[in-house]
Amino acid sequence: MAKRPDDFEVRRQHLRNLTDEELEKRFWQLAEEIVKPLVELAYTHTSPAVERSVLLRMGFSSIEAKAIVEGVMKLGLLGKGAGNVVYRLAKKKNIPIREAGLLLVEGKCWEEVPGLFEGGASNA
Amino acid sequence: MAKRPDDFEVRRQHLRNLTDEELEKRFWQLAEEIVKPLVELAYTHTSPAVERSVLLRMGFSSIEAKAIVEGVMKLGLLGKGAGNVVYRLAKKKNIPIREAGLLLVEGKCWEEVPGLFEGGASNA
Amino acid sequence: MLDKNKKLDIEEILKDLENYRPKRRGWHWREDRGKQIYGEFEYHQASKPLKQSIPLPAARSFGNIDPQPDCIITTEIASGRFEDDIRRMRMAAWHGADHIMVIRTAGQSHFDGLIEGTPEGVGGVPISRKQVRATRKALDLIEEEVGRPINFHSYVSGVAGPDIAVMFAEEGVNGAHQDPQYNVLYRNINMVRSFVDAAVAKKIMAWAGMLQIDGAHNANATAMKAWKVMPELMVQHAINCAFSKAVGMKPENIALSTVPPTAPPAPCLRIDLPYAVALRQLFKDYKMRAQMNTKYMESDTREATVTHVLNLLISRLTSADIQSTITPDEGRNVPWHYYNIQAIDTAKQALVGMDGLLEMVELKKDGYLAEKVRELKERAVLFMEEILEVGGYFKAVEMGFFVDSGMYPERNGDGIVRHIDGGIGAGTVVERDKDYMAPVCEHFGYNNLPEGLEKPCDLIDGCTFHKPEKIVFIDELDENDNVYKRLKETEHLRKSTQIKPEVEWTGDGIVATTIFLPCDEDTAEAAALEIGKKMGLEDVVVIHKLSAHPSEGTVVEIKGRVPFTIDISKLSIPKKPEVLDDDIIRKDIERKPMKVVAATVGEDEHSVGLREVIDIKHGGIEKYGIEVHYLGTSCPVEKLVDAAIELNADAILASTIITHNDVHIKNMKKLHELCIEKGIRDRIILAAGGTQITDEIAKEAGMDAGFGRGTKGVHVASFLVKKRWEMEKDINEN
Amino acid sequence: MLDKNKKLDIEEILKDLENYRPKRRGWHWREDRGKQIYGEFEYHQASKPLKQSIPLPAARSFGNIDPQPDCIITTEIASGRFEDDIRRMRMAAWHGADHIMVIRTAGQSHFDGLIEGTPEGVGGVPISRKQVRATRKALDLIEEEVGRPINFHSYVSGVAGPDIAVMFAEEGVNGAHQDPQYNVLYRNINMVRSFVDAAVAKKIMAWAGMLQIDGAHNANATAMKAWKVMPELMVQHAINCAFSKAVGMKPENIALSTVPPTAPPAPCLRIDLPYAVALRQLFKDYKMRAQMNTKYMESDTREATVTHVLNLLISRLTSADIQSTITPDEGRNVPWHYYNIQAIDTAKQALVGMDGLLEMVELKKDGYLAEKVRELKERAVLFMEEILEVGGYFKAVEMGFFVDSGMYPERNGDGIVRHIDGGIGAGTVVERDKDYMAPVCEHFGYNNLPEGLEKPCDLIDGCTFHKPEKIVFIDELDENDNVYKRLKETEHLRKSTQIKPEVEWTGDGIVATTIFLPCDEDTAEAAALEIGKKMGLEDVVVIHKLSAHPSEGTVVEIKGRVPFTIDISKLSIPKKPEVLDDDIIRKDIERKPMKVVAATVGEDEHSVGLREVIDIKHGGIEKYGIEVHYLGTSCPVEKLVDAAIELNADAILASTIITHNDVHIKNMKKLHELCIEKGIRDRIILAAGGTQITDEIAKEAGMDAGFGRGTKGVHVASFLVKKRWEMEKDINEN
Repeated sequence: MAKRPDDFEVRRQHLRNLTDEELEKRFWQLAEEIVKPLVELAYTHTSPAVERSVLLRMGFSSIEAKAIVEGVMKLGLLGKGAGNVVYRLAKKKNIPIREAGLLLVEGKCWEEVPGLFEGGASNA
Repeated sequence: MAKRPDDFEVRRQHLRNLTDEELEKRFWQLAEEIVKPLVELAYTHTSPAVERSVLLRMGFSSIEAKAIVEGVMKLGLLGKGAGNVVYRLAKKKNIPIREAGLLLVEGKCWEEVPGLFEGGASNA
Repeated sequence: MLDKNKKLDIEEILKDLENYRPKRRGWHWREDRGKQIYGEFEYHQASKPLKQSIPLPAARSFGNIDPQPDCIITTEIASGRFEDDIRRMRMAAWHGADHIMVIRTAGQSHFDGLIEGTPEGVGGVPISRKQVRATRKALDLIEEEVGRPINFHSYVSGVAGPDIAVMFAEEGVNGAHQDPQYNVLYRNINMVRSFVDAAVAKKIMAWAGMLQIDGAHNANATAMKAWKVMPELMVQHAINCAFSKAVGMKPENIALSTVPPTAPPAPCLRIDLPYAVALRQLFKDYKMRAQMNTKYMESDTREATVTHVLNLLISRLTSADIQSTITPDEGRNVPWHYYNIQAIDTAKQALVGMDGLLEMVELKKDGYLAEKVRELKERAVLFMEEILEVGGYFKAVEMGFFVDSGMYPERNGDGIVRHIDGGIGAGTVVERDKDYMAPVCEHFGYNNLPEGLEKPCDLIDGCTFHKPEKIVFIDELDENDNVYKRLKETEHLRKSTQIKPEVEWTGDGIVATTIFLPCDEDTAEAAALEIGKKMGLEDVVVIHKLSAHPSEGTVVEIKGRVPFTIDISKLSIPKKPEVLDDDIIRKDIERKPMKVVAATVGEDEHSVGLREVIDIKHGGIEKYGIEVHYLGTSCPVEKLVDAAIELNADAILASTIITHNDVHIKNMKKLHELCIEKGIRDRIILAAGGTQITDEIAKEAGMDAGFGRGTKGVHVASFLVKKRWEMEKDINEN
Repeated sequence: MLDKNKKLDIEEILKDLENYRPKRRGWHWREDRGKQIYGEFEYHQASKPLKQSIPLPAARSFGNIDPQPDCIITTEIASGRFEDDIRRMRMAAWHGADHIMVIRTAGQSHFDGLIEGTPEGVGGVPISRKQVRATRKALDLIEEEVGRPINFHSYVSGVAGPDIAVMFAEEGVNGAHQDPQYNVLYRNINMVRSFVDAAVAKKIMAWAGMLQIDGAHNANATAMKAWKVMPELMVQHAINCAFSKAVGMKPENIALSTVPPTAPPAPCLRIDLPYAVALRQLFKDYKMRAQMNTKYMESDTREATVTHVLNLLISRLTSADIQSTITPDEGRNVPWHYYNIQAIDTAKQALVGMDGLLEMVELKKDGYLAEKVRELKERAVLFMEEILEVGGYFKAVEMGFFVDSGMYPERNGDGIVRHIDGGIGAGTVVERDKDYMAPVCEHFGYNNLPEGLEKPCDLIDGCTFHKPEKIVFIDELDENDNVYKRLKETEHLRKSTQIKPEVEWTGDGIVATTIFLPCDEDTAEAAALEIGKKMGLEDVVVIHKLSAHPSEGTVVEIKGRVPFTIDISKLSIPKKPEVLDDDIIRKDIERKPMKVVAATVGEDEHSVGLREVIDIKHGGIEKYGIEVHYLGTSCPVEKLVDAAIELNADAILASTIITHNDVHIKNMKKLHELCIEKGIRDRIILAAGGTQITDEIAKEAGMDAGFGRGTKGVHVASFLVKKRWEMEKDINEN
């Protein structure tokens, strides 16, 4: 930002007549306004770390989770959810979740993955 | 002093209605009352240290002052003032003060000292 | 249950770790906060006593009370080796810390995933599952030992925030720093990634009941003039609070990390107090983690301590839910064991000393303070207005709004600039598709789950939050860099009678020496290094120096390693006096009365120690029926002996503290010789006491016994009775 | 005028002492008290700056300001050898002390007369004329050096009070303790004698404009529970104030010696503050000498420091005309040089930090504080009422009214009892006869002087107060125990290139070592002694220990003597970088522009040091026209080198502070090697900086230079220019 002298007295004119309560209310309103788009962004997006955290919660180790997420990313399917990939593979092959994930960790079955989401697989 | 429980609440009854100012005034009145006889005592008495301090101020060393005061005490003349003794000796012999004192330090002329205060020597 | 007389057995902690589950989850505040009675004092800002603890040294004069303040006390520990840190945590807990914050190894925030195993850390500890679990397991034992739950805390940030949050939730970590702004500004992690990750991490933390601390205080440490960023700090706090709340955290689990920005010689209270007040007013629904100033710390631990007490004054003049501590050696090295203890003791001491301060003083409602508070708030509001004006948070960061060294709205043009498509992890965030799904609980954001589920993880027969047995534990990945290897290296110290000094790690051998040299700084520094070498120290380094005067002298502190170990089995440790049973003493005095004369000898007016040993009220020897004639202070030795003869006393107790030119020794010798001279030495017991007296010193000086610091009536009474038995036996035999 | 780079020449001070006269008489308060500007801060409770001084370490971050508080700061010095104390006074003055209090040797108060010569003292210094004159002479020089008058202070008590008062008045001593009650209660001097002597002494002190401090604080140190004697202390203060005023002292020259009676873990503010407020209300016409608590000091200097800051808080919440300091090592030994400095720095730091506190907070007018204040006053009034009831002060002392451990009117029966015809000097007081006469000035009491004198000493042609040439100076009385003999013994250290550590006396050789041992207290103590011996120390003694945990560890501090000296002529003292003239640097950059890339490397967010070296605002290298490309914090070494290549930079400046596992060294080596690898090493200058960097370390790691703490832009710019010259020369030659 460019240098600027302290023009507080000029800038504060619209605040000077606020009561303390009004000022505090304004403070929080502004804060909420600033974070609103950030919360929205987080709500609608995901990341490798987010997906790893899903896999961890599904009972995979960090090493396994990392391998699966990397595979999913390679296929451009992170937007489906890495946990979703494992879940669908398990369903499709009718094997336990962990078994399905480990197949992927071992580099197996990746060719089947894209198909999991074709043909209206959504909301399966 | 004998042991005594904290009877503050009982004792303070006569103080409780005093204003802070009155209480402080009382505090200082009591203090002055306590020290009054002590000041009086000091006004009317002397001590070896007091007399040495006189001799120091008259230009004697601490060793000289000590010797003179001890001699004066031996003669029971401390109540005259050790400085007074030296002063009168000097006057009597018409020698400088310091010379007179040193004579005493050397153990000389002590026999003349009692005489300095006989025969209405007071207020000489 | 731990035995306080036995060290933590690290191997035992590591055993069967794969099956260990933490005892509890969530944050724990101190219990019974408010009024507490400790000893003869009432405290108004205290909490429940500890079951076992180490009181402040001065507690000796107050019945060894150890009042615990109302707020949590934090200590930060992370030497790079968790197995050493665990021991330090135990020490910290005994001194009153119940929030242990573990710093991560340098660079961990750029590690895309979890670290596993137990590699050695640099500038901190690798926060791996194994390390966390072992630490939590040890803390579960330690909290039982001291009788108060201990909060374990680390960092949920970097490019693996959500991963770490899950692991922390699983492993019973109780609190964590989480603030996406920290990633952005100080770790150069892509900002989009940071906020996306943060939402998920925070949701998980919320489920685990973790307390969250934000990262705003870092702006203090980074800004050139820390007091200029106060308006910005309030904005950073607000952004993290509002964001956290929006993703599901309860305000009472959200803490602000706040630091008094200045330190003396600045007139710091005048700057720091308005800021502290403004924060407490604006953020009244949130918790305050009051941190101590680090920004202006030099190598002088005294100076740091004084500044920290002034920080604690701010806490007491406003409020603190958590009082964090900074070790006073942080300006010179990675904290050492005993400086953690010092920092904790300083917090405890100052907080307890200022107990109830606001009952006596109040903050002025008008004038300078109120005006400054208002001004800070307005500046913060203006800051946020401009963020929105320029197009929101990301735009503001791109324009370098943050950590500018001007006091907003003043701008100095030196803020930290980050770009939306820059930084670590840029381009890794993707939009969730319509059919995005995550079959786990506590997941934040869009989740296209099938309808009718009770909870998401029913889809997969339970996630680790509901079926912790599903957690996969990785032991070690690196066969060279791990805790077993390190333990092997110190086995000779841990499992033998050999010991070595340490400050961070078992057997590191470091000691510190303070040397005053009557010369200028440069010469003193060189001379001190030379002295260290001559003392046999290795790797001697100057860690502090302070000029007393440009030519008259300089104090230098050096550290170095001792190259040897000490065999404790070969040390002659003075035996603790064996104490007789109270009843036995009493009966023996009934059998045959005992009379004692006592005084402080020489020019010594310090009678407290002696009076405590005598006085019935203090459990002194009078309580056993021993008749004591106390002759007062500065008593000539002759008088003491004369009184003993006159009263036909059985013993003389002489107290002395002045050590100058060994006056205490001369007095003891004189006492002994005078008793010989007067012909009573063979029938009188002579004992001396004082802070500088030991049994050895006293006996050498002719006494029958000597008593040092910490002596109680029972020690002296036991000695008197036993010594009389001995003398009776001698008489009977002769 | 002293040269700050030369030590005080004690022989020079002693020379011609018989003819030395002090420069001034009377007490000196600090000047220009109130508002002061230091650097960019305004202070409201400060005073005139010193001409030369040593600021607090943290001043480094604030333009090296050294704000002086409004109140006098006291330090107590008395090692037994005044010739060593004088050097310590100079150090103390440079740190901000302007009240030097000299403790008397043990037993001097029972010495009936003046001590002469310069014998060595025990527990203090013999207050002889020679010692006083030499000290005042040195202080006269030192006060000129620092630019502020220094008050010299000792004791007018014992059985030679009037003698000492005269000598002090003659020798320019500026302040003294004088309180007959002290003699009576703690020195067992006959009470009649004490009051008679005191009146004369006080009158003389009044003439000399000396500030008087009373002795009430001793009741704190003596009473078992110091907070119980608060009402009595107020009575003692009142008696000495009223007595002093009655014999002719001005209230503004009468100071109360007041100490906060408690310390943590007691809730000390709640006890100490009401007491402090009550005193300031009752004694508003008098001065407050705020002393620090000594009563509850243990061997822990950290604990003492924290308690003292709380004491300073009391001073700032009420007032202090004189802030006395207690060295934090007083609980373990006779104070050492550097602990005097520590205590002074603590006072200065805390007072400046709390500057203007009462502008922001106020004492509550109602409730607990006000009630306690009132209660204390009433208790004191009741105490005095009972003194009068029983027949006055002497009777009260005979009945043991004083230093009873009950809070008056509670009585515990353990007060100090003295009899009117008992004690030292009993029976020596005689009534002045009608013809009593003392032909000197400023004599208190009945004096049968001839009428018509202008002043009493006209009778004898002037007393020493008017003709100081009459003062008789005694040099030495003891041919073995004197300063010349002692100086002879240390001549080899003072007049050669040999130096030795010291803490009290030239060449005492004492150093202190802090050792943490992973074991219980008893073992640790024995092991620490053993370690001290193995380090070659002699007379090793444990001076402090603190348990970190009953079995996990103990910190032990030992002291011992090093048996060797260091020849400073053989030390390799890193040369101060020779700095080029600003103009020369600027011209050389004009001649040929210079481009530099800079960053903190590794995982280091601490950029302040580097930014100060760069920034034009801080006198950094930019001000010479050097073009700096700052790459920020935590910069990878690769990035730094790439940027240097891209920009064709002349130099790389890398800053690093983390020392853990020698990361800083690894990073420097990496930088050097990468430059070789990329083929630019021979044409690029590499420099590293950081708190743990030295030129030596950096060069070993492949840099061209290293810069440590305290580096300024001019140092780096000078190096860069000179190095470029060198490289140009090399190129020309090849």
